[in-house]
Amino acid sequence: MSTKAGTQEGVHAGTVRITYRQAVHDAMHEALTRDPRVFLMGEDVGCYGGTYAFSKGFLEAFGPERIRDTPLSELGFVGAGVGAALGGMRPIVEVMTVNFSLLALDQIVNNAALYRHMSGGQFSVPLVVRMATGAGRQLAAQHSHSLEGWYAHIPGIRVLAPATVEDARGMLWPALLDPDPVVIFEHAQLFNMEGDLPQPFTADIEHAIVRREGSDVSLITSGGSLWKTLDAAVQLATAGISAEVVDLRVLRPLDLPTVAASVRKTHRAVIVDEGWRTGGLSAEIAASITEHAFFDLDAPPVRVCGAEVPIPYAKHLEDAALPQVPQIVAAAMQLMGRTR
Amino acid sequence: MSTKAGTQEGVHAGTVRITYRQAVHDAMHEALTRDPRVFLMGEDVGCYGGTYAFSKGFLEAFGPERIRDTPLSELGFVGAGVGAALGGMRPIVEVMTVNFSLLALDQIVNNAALYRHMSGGQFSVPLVVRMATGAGRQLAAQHSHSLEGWYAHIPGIRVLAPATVEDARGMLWPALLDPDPVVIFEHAQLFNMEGDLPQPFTADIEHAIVRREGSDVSLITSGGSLWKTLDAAVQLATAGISAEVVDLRVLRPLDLPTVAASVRKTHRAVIVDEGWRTGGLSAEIAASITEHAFFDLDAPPVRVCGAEVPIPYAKHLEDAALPQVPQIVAAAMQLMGRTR
Amino acid sequence: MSDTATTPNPVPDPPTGPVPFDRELALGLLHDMLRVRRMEEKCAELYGSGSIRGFLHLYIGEEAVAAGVMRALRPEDNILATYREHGHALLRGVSMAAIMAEMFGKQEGCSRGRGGSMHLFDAATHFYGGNAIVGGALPLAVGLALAAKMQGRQCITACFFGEGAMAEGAFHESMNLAALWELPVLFCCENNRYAMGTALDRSESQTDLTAKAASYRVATETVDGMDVVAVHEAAQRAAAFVRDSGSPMFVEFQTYRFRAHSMFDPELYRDRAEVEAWKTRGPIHTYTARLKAQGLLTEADFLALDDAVGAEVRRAVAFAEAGTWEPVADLARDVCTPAPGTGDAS
Amino acid sequence: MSDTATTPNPVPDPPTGPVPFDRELALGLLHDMLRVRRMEEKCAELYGSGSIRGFLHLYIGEEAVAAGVMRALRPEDNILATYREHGHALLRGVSMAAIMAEMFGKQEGCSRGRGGSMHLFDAATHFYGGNAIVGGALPLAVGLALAAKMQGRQCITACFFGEGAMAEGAFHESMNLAALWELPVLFCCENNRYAMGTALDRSESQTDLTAKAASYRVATETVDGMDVVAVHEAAQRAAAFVRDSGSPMFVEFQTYRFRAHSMFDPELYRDRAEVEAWKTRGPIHTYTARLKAQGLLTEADFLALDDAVGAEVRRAVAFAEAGTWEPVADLARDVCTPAPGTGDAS
Ligand SMILES: Cc1ncc(C[n+]2csc(CCOP(=O)(O)OP(=O)(O)O)c2C)c(N)n1
Ligand SMILES: Cc1ncc(C[n+]2csc(CCOP(=O)(O)OP(=O)(O)O)c2C)c(N)n1
Ligand SMILES: [Mg+2]
Ligand SMILES: [Mg+2]
Repeated sequence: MSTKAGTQEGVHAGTVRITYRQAVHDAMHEALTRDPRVFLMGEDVGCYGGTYAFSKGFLEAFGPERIRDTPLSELGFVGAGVGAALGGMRPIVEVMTVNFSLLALDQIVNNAALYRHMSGGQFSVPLVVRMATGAGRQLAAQHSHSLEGWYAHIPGIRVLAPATVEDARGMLWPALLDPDPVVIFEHAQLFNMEGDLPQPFTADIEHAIVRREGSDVSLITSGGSLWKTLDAAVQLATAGISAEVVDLRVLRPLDLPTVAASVRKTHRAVIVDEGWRTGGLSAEIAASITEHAFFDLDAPPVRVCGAEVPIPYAKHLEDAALPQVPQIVAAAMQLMGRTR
Repeated sequence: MSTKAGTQEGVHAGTVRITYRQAVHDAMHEALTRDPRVFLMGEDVGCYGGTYAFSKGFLEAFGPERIRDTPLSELGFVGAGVGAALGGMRPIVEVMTVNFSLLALDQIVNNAALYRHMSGGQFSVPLVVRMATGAGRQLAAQHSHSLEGWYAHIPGIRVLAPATVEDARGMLWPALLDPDPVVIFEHAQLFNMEGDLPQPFTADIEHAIVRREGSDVSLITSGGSLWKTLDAAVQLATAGISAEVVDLRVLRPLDLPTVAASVRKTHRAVIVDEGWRTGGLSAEIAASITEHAFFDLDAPPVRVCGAEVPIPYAKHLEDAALPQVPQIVAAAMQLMGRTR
Repeated sequence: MSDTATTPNPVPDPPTGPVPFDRELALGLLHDMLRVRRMEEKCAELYGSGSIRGFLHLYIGEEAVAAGVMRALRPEDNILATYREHGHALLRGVSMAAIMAEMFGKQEGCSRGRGGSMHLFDAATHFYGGNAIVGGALPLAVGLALAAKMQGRQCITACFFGEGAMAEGAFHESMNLAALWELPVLFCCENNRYAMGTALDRSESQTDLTAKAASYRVATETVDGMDVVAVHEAAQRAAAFVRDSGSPMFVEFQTYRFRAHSMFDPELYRDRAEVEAWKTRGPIHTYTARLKAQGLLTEADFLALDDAVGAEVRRAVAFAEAGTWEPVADLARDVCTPAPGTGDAS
Repeated sequence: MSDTATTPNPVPDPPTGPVPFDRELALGLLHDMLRVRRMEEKCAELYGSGSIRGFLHLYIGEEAVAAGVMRALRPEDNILATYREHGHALLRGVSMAAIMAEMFGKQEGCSRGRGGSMHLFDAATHFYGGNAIVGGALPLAVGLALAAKMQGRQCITACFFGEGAMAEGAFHESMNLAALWELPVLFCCENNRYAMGTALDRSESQTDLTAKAASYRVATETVDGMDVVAVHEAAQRAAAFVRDSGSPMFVEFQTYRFRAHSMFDPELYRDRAEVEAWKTRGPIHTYTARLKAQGLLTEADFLALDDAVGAEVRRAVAFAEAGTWEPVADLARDVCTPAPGTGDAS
């Protein structure tokens, strides 16, 4: 599943600079063009042009059958996506944000994830569900959840968190090729971000990736927190600390070998996760690291997480509720200090 | 919140032997009798006598206004419970099982849990939601979830897992006194279990409890797994290993001091959790132990969890999918062997 | 717990009158109902003896619905049902042996023994289960119909559910989607008057279920679900309507379950007398009487048929008993599909 | 994207005719609408300058609904609304200053600055928010009404929601519960013809919303939501009905939003011309004209009123600007209620 991809004839190798929004757009456009079984369904994907403009122009290009605006019925249309997948289509269901996906969890857990196993292998559900996630835009408590960890708990689904334009561009197609359900989390803070898209780009939905090499401490993160973590690594470098940054990318199944290899090298781990700390994905990473590399650890893994509060509207409070660069830096420094 | 309770006039101190079912019944009966604001609402709590017979006879005793059968509308009636709590009542909402609670999660997360904080402290939601949880009765994939860990992730709610008749009897009343939402998980495997109810009984919704003292290894668990874990401790004792058994009881907020104190004493921890391993409650316990007692640990905490599969119907497969006594014993033995 | 509020005459007269089908179909319908009945009677017995475990929801009393509807469907059609789906699976063409083995938890079962009573599946006959979440199959039905429509396939999707499911949000959202998008879904509501212990008028403000369904601008019909003739005729009309128009239709089958909701139900919510009254409308004996009156069936014919069914049940049980356990090593097989496709996106 | 399918004449004539209220009420309604309008115009400006952040959903064009309904409610009644609730909060009695401070994120705001535009709360006036999940407030309304009924309190619960919310399962389940249990809920559907970019006929198979609501056996009425006179009269009738009968009622207010859905909406889904046509029905200018025609208002009166409102807006902004930030140390305050009751169960 890890392949070089996306080189088009006549396009020379190199990079192009695009936004994350454009990357998601292009990935869907490619999928819709390549496979007639692919269609996009969700609230305002059509006439409105996509809540986040991911599907701007699609209605005109692919028509209302394949760019299907849905009523406000998250349970219904996600379940319809499961059904359409069972029926041989390759639906991309856009749930506007993870916050609204709570209404659809029954269909995701009790149908999409279970169908194959409980039917004794008879029925696969080749469904892709995409949703925006995360806080940081002052949208307050009901619109700022980070529940990737919940999804990563469910056997039978694959969970992706593209943090770069390359992953946003590359992950969709292999996700559609996966015969089982795939949930893709796109962090809303990234949509306007620009990045370099290599030509050809990778399309890997199986592995974590080291985004920055280092030797003193492993900073393990994913999604929207990647960029804060990379900033922290830069600051740490100026303080003489060499931080390795691991982007999980695939939240289920977790690529523990990559994580463990990094920690075995650095002997120290800081986990950065925007979600609430207790029972979040950060706990799994911390526990797994301990299980896989306990005797290599100089200190217990440290978690830098979202504060355990509903996210407030006021900017200074929202900022305080989310992991920030100074906290990541401080956590890594403390970890170094404590063991040096 | 930790008090002796339940002594009735004319009843002498001592114990009575009752089933878990009876304990839940009596706790609700007491609450309905003591506080006119308390009412019970859910599918088949009335005419049917309660799916699990918890409320047998209540309809006749308290009438249809207070023993309110609901249509099959989990989102609607859980939300109505939130509203009734906002309106000054003290609803006990019975969601038949955790499996169906997926349909109601939006109301629990986005309303019940957030209302107080996001209203700046103006509105509390004194709601109690009870639900059966767990596997072990050959009910197959859609009826065997253990999602306590998901609930334990949500700030703003308290999560309880009574594993004994005393806790089943004692926890409801303080849960109703809690001005914030409380979710109570009752493991379906326990309903027919008999146990000794002390007179007076405790009513503690804040603390974990050591169910068996030991010095070599801490076995940390909750709910339906408690009894398997206690059995394992007995077997370990015959092998000369002194296991301490900690029953978490309160899954949110976690009573980490009690857990850490045990681990600091034994230097080894086995976590037993029926839920899926990845991203489950077991991960939080393991991570927390590492954070709080890393340098006291002789080895990394070990998790004995449900296999990461949808629970199958066939008994031998279901048994294989769930933590069992031999596995707990083996995990503890291995932990001892490895470090001795 | 009387539901006189909903039906002035709660127990209508038993179905009578001539059976307008050719002998093959006429006897076929009887055979269908008998197969379901005898299989389930055996299941109840085997539950008592412990060979079948978990939940067991019997369809006894309601057989005319599955029998009448299934014969109106085509091989290419999709079917979805609830946890009370033994009859639907059997009459759709899943072998009794595979169903029985499933309930025994054997790997020769139609879901490898992983699903049990509530999760019968069969890809070959487009039988998409067996769903234990009330209302959980309705959105799937919408999606299957959508897929067929987008692929230009001429199949319809029949979804069975109880009247209790109609209070769920899933019903509302699914009806609206099917109607809005004009999808060929045949919504088959098996109104047996109770959802566990909750009588219809205690769960729905509107007890006229077709009125409720019609509010989505979906075509509707109400049928006596104890009369296999009426059921089959209505199902044929409805299937033809859905097939020809490509639009959904909602049919209410008024029926009654003779047994408890599940094997755990103390049946506190209804009078024995009510159950007995409904039994006078039993779909099998009333239909048998009609066939006999018409000269299509003799008592000897009936006994021969019943014997044949009895033999099938015995064979099914023997098959199930001889079945094998899926190796524990296979527990995690099929959580995910073994080898995902290649990620080549170039 | 035309919705001619739903309404043969999509833009009816502007409301006209005499205003049948005494002068105080007549001018009060104008004042109400003006306060909402001017406050929101200022909000839009402040959003542009960055003082207000996050999502901002303006009610501009729809003011007649909140104005006409709020004056039909009593102090003891409960109100719930959506993320488009500035007008409802203001006219329910939350001070403009507290609303403005909330949108600035200041702790003097009605939710301590934690809620922002979408989460205005006020316990004193029984204003239960401000809910940003579409349909999320509907079950709460059912519960609040249930509590009042069980407590024997004579209050009604008014819940505002958009027509888009009617496709949600939460709507279905809540309507059924309210009707089945005969609860005093006033369901106020603000049908502004679009849910973000989705026109009604592209989200509902049944676009006659009262027909849809009536399927729950709930009383219904449709009102011109651009006509504050019609709204107030209907709201009075409806509130009286709910109060007297203790039963729910559903009122559809046909209205239109003049602005984009939120500050991020490029409005690709509707023609400028459609918006302009609807503006001819604007609730404030048409009502002003009627008052003038009737001699209840002069241009000077209007200007004085508008000036007063302008001054209120300026005071509110000044208050918000002068407001303070909640200390970061208080971040976790009120996640849980500080001191739980005692556990004494003896
Ligand atoms: C979402 C959900 N809630 C509750 C249940 C528990 N339950 C199983 S069957 C049933 C009654 C369903 O009644 P109905 O839809 O009328 O079908 P019937 O059993 O009468 O065939 C209930 C409440 C469930 N399985 N799923
Ligand atoms: C459950 C849910 N799904 C999606 C959204 C995103 N969203 C916010 S407002 C809106 C449109 C709602 O339309 P309507 O109910 O008609 O109210 P209006 O905005 O027109 O006042 C949508 C889709 C949401 N907030 N909640
Ligand atoms: Mg029923
Ligand atoms: Mg609208």
